[in-house]
Amino acid sequence: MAQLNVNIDKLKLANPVLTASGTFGYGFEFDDFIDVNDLGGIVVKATTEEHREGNKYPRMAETPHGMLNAVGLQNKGIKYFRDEIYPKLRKYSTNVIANVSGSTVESYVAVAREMNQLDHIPAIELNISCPNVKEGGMAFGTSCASAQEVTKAVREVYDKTLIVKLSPNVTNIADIALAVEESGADAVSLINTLLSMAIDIRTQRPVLSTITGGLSGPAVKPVALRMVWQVAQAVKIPVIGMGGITNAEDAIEFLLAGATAIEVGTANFIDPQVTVKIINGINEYLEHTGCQSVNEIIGALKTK
Amino acid sequence: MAQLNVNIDKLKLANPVLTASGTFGYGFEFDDFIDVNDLGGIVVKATTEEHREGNKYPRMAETPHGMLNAVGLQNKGIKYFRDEIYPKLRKYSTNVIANVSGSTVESYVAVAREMNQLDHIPAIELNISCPNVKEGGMAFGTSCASAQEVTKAVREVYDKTLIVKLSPNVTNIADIALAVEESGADAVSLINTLLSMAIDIRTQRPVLSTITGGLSGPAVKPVALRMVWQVAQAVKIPVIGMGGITNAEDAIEFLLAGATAIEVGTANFIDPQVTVKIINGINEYLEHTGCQSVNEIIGALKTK
Amino acid sequence: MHTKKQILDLQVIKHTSLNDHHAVLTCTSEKKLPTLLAGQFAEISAGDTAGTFLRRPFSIHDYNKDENTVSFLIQIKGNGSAIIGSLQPGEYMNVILPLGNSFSMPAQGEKVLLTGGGCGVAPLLLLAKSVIAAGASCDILIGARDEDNLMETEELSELGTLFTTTEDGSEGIQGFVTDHPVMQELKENYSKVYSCGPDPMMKAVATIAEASGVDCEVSLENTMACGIGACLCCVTETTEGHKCVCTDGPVFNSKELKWHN
Amino acid sequence: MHTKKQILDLQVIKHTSLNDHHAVLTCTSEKKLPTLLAGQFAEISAGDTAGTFLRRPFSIHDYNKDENTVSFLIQIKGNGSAIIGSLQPGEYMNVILPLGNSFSMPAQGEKVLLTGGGCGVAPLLLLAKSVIAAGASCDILIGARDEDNLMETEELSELGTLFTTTEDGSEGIQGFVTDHPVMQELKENYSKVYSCGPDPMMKAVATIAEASGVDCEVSLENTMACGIGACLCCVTETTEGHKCVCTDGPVFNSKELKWHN
Ligand SMILES: Cc1cc2nc3c(=O)[nH]c(=O)nc-3n(C[C@H](O)[C@H](O)[C@H](O)COP(=O)(O)OP(=O)(O)OC[C@H]3O[C@@H](n4cnc5c(N)ncnc54)[C@H](O)[C@@H]3O)c2cc1C
Ligand SMILES: Cc1cc2nc3c(=O)[nH]c(=O)nc-3n(C[C@H](O)[C@H](O)[C@H](O)COP(=O)(O)OP(=O)(O)OC[C@H]3O[C@@H](n4cnc5c(N)ncnc54)[C@H](O)[C@@H]3O)c2cc1C
Ligand SMILES: Cc1cc2nc3c(=O)[nH]c(=O)nc-3n(C[C@H](O)[C@H](O)[C@H](O)COP(=O)(O)O)c2cc1C
Ligand SMILES: Cc1cc2nc3c(=O)[nH]c(=O)nc-3n(C[C@H](O)[C@H](O)[C@H](O)COP(=O)(O)O)c2cc1C
Ligand code: FES
Ligand code: FES
Repeated sequence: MAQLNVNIDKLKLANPVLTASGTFGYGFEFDDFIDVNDLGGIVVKATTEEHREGNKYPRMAETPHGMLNAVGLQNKGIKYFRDEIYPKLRKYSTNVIANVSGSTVESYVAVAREMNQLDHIPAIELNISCPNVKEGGMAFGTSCASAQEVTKAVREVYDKTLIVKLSPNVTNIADIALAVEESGADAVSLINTLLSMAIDIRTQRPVLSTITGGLSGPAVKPVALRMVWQVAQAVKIPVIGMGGITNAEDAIEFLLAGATAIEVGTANFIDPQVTVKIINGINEYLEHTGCQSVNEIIGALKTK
Repeated sequence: MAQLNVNIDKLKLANPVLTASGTFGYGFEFDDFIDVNDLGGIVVKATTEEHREGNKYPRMAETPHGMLNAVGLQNKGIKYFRDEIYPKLRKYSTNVIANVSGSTVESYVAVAREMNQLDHIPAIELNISCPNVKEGGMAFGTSCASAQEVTKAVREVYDKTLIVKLSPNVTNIADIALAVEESGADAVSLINTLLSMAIDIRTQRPVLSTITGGLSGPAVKPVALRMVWQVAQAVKIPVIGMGGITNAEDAIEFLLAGATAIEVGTANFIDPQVTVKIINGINEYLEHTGCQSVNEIIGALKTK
Repeated sequence: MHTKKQILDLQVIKHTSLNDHHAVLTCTSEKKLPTLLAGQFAEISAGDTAGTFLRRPFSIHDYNKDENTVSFLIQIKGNGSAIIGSLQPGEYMNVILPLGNSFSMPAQGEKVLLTGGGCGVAPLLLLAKSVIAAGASCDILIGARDEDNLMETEELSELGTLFTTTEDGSEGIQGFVTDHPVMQELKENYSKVYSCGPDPMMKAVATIAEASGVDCEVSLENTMACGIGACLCCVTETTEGHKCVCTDGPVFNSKELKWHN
Repeated sequence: MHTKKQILDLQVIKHTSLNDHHAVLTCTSEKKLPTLLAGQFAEISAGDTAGTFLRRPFSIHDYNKDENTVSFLIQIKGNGSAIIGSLQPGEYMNVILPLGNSFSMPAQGEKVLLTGGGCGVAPLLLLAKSVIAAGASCDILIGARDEDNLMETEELSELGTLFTTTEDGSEGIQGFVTDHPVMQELKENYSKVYSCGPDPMMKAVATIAEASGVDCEVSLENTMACGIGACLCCVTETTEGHKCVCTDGPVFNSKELKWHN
């Protein structure tokens, strides 16, 4: 057994495999299939300041090796999270990371401040990249200035590990990564979904109620990998990579490109046990290539 | 038979199906499979001012429902094109559109000026979006200012239909489209490839010699469709849509989203007869839905 | 009581073609199947082929505990259902089950009406069997485009009186299920109505039931990515806001729903 | 002379498993096959399954004009070759052929040496037959990891003297093909050397041939998207710059190439 543990700032992960927010519920949904504590950690679904009903249905469309979603951050708000969900999350011994979303700087700050009080949440992932909400959301992640503003504001109220989740819908993602690093982020995670669209030619209508939605799954992997590599070259803080990871080979590509950890999203829908298989596959790869520790392959891509 | 003809500025297309530059050679490569004159037109491979050897191999990688390429605009330069290739292209009675590439404003202008002299080339597609060349290329397509600069310069020396091909690797593609419209473009085409990457975990090296390359094929269709829709909402000039179109249904999605014509790229590699099948499929759809003309479905997406 | 969800490779042991676009697949498992309830469904993988990388949801059509078999009634719509629906005896399908809630059971001695449209008959076979096992009884009303699309009539008629409607009148009463006389005297004859089929049909049935003061349970469809409550893609509007069809449903009391138009 | 390229559905009529990861598929076509030359290849569709939406290139292994059959020797490497290589008699594959140039034929009465490594024997069977049909003759030298991976030895030995090498010495001379004594006296015995196999092997053979003043033709592989010269993805470096393996090749005179390291 190779050493799989990695560190993201103060956060210690038993292995580099996390789950992506919005694709793994609160973890409970997967208790029947795996021991969630086997994972490096889980990023639970987005929490906003207020209760949100999310978008109207249809919210999903399948595309070639990808899926579009337009969930729109449906959740019951930070108070409900704190009072009803958080107590249940305490049963997990692995890292439970909250995904914090909002539509104004103040609302991000409000959620982050509450999360800061929750002992059992060692880190938050600041979602400045959700393409499925009208106001705010992705907009914060598409300019350096606004990414900086929200990161700085949250940094002031949040003491633990602050991960900022970046949007791929930008010209230069490395610039945004540098901006949030400067503003106090302890790590960055990427990519969120690619703004996309599908049309039903029979009804001549968009498939999604929101017209556009976010693309995820294997189709986006090549774009995600490129962005992770670019960002890893640019910043000094750890990078968490995601986008289309479906098996251990995919995960290893991201680690080689410079990701310290990875998140698995859409693949959980196809195989609820995929995360555990990925952990085993990474271990096998390390043993096969004679590595003692996963740290030996992180950023080890040979480009010369 | 429904009416399939559409106009792009002064350019009259017998049907809205074109081929995408770099995926259809000079047309000759497909003479064994189809009558190229059945198409609305063909966009031939990129021409630059000077001879270019292109990138080293490997230049190709397959990804889930997508392919990466890193050809790097290999071509023999405008003089060779004018003297050796153009005379052979005269055999086609359909529209032969040249794809003009460069690394400096001057080099784009030089090629456009020569193309302007060639009677049998009724339009050029200005490629300000190639991700596979170090200097220039995509860079022109990723800021409004540079897109505007090169479009204006070419407009001054080019009298016929000027199509500007946009890069999808931007935060706001509609802004770039507006910028080139203002600068005198007669039409825009989109999308070029998405900057991407693939890694061979056995060698721990990038699959492509250039590390990153351009993603095309079905995987990118949802992104392309969203961008075509956004641009069609923003500009008044015609939009030519492409990205992952593989069958008539895909083509119709782009037409509904607002594309006046479409280009077929990667799908030509899988089925060299696909373009003709798409034309037939569009006709069947129109007959089935009781439309007299393809113009009735262009931009007809119902979003209310 | 929570039955643990399982990921299983089921082996098809029987493929019964009902007409040119519907088949019943009877499957068995090496492992003992978990208890399956009427109204529950499975997420079935169609393999990683063109445009079918996500699983597809299908109702439990029948379940035999003693023989350890489960069956699905598959309507061939697109690629996914075509691949699943053409599996032959000996071949395998990967499934996750049991998923979703289930129809509530009538009390002993009650009589209920089961209504189905098209391939909406899928969950009614196990429902009828369960109703009988609960000591209640049922009549069954199914409708379809034409005679050819009235399915599982033999099996269903053994479990209760079977009424049929067809749009073209080729069998039973001509019209929709709601045109059938039994729909006029719900209150008189039934303690509850169950419905599964196209939305407009369920809506029409529910409207009549509600007007007659009879409880109505409907089984909804929705586009699903996960089937286990993780993605929130499959919501429907209810009086308590958005609820997931895959976990809060697929069975809802019609009064809970804010039907979309 | 240009033979028109065709898109055909070939029916597999024979599947011969050579070892656990190589098979020969013999196929026929309803339409008359175009003339196929030694060294040419086909682009074969593996269907639109996971990671195989592009076609895969495979050499013409054998071609029988009278019987209207073509065969391919398939090494199972990844998904695409696994799907194609497991096609059974009666099943179909969609192909584009003939693609690429071909080996040049020796003059009547000449004697040539064919060298192959691993599944590089694929084009050698038709090459040997063509050499004989041209009134010339050949010796054949093939190498592999072990005995089990020396393929088509019976067929080849009927067409010329067959020499073999294996890395583990389980059959023939131990070592690489270039360790075989026939490679020491090329000039004396052969007017030309042909080679197909892994790059390092072809390079070693070509180096010896060039040093001996004997012409050497090699058949290259490369990653291909189209196979018809449209994408420019398959270039190799030559003395005249980048050339496409799919149209300018796959057969090159070794002197034209700037071998990559
Ligand atoms: C809880 C539940 C139980 C179901 N039970 C059955 C059953 O017992 N028998 C049966 O034949 N069908 C059943 N369905 C419907 C079945 O899931 C779809 O017909 C199937 O997923 C279509 O897949 P496809 O690949 O063939 O079609 P696609 O090519 O994916 O789509 C074809 C058409 O079907 C629609 N569609 C796709 N996926 C779904 C979906 N998940 N739900 C609804 N519509 C969809 C698409 O919008 C499209 O118009 C059920 C659906 C749900 C949600
Ligand atoms: C002109 C030509 C003739 C060929 N003739 C034969 C033949 O007769 N018999 C035979 O067994 N094989 C032949 N090959 C190689 C064959 O095309 C590849 O093994 C096959 O495409 C691999 O596909 P896959 O899906 O199984 O593997 P993949 O999963 O795609 O890849 C497995 C490995 O093979 C490599 N590979 C993938 N595609 C190609 C390609 N087009 N060329 C080279 N390497 C590739 C990948 O980089 C990877 O390392 C030939 C290749 C060329 C270019
Ligand atoms: C159904 C769905 C819901 C999602 N919800 C969220 C969310 O609430 N917050 C967030 O930051 N990302 C959300 N995402 C994005 C994922 O976390 C992830 O960034 C993206 O899906 C790419 O990874 P994948 O390709 O592995 O799925 C969601 C994705 C999907 C598919
Ligand atoms: C192999 C290859 C070469 C290409 N070369 C060019 C080019 O020279 N000029 C250009 O403007 N676009 C080029 N493109 C981009 C295509 O024209 C098209 O924009 C893109 O592939 C998206 O369409 P598709 O998904 O249908 O292939 C190339 C694409 C491929 C796959
Ligand atoms: S399908 Fe994912 S929550 Fe219902
Ligand atoms: S494979 Fe496309 S040019 Fe050779």
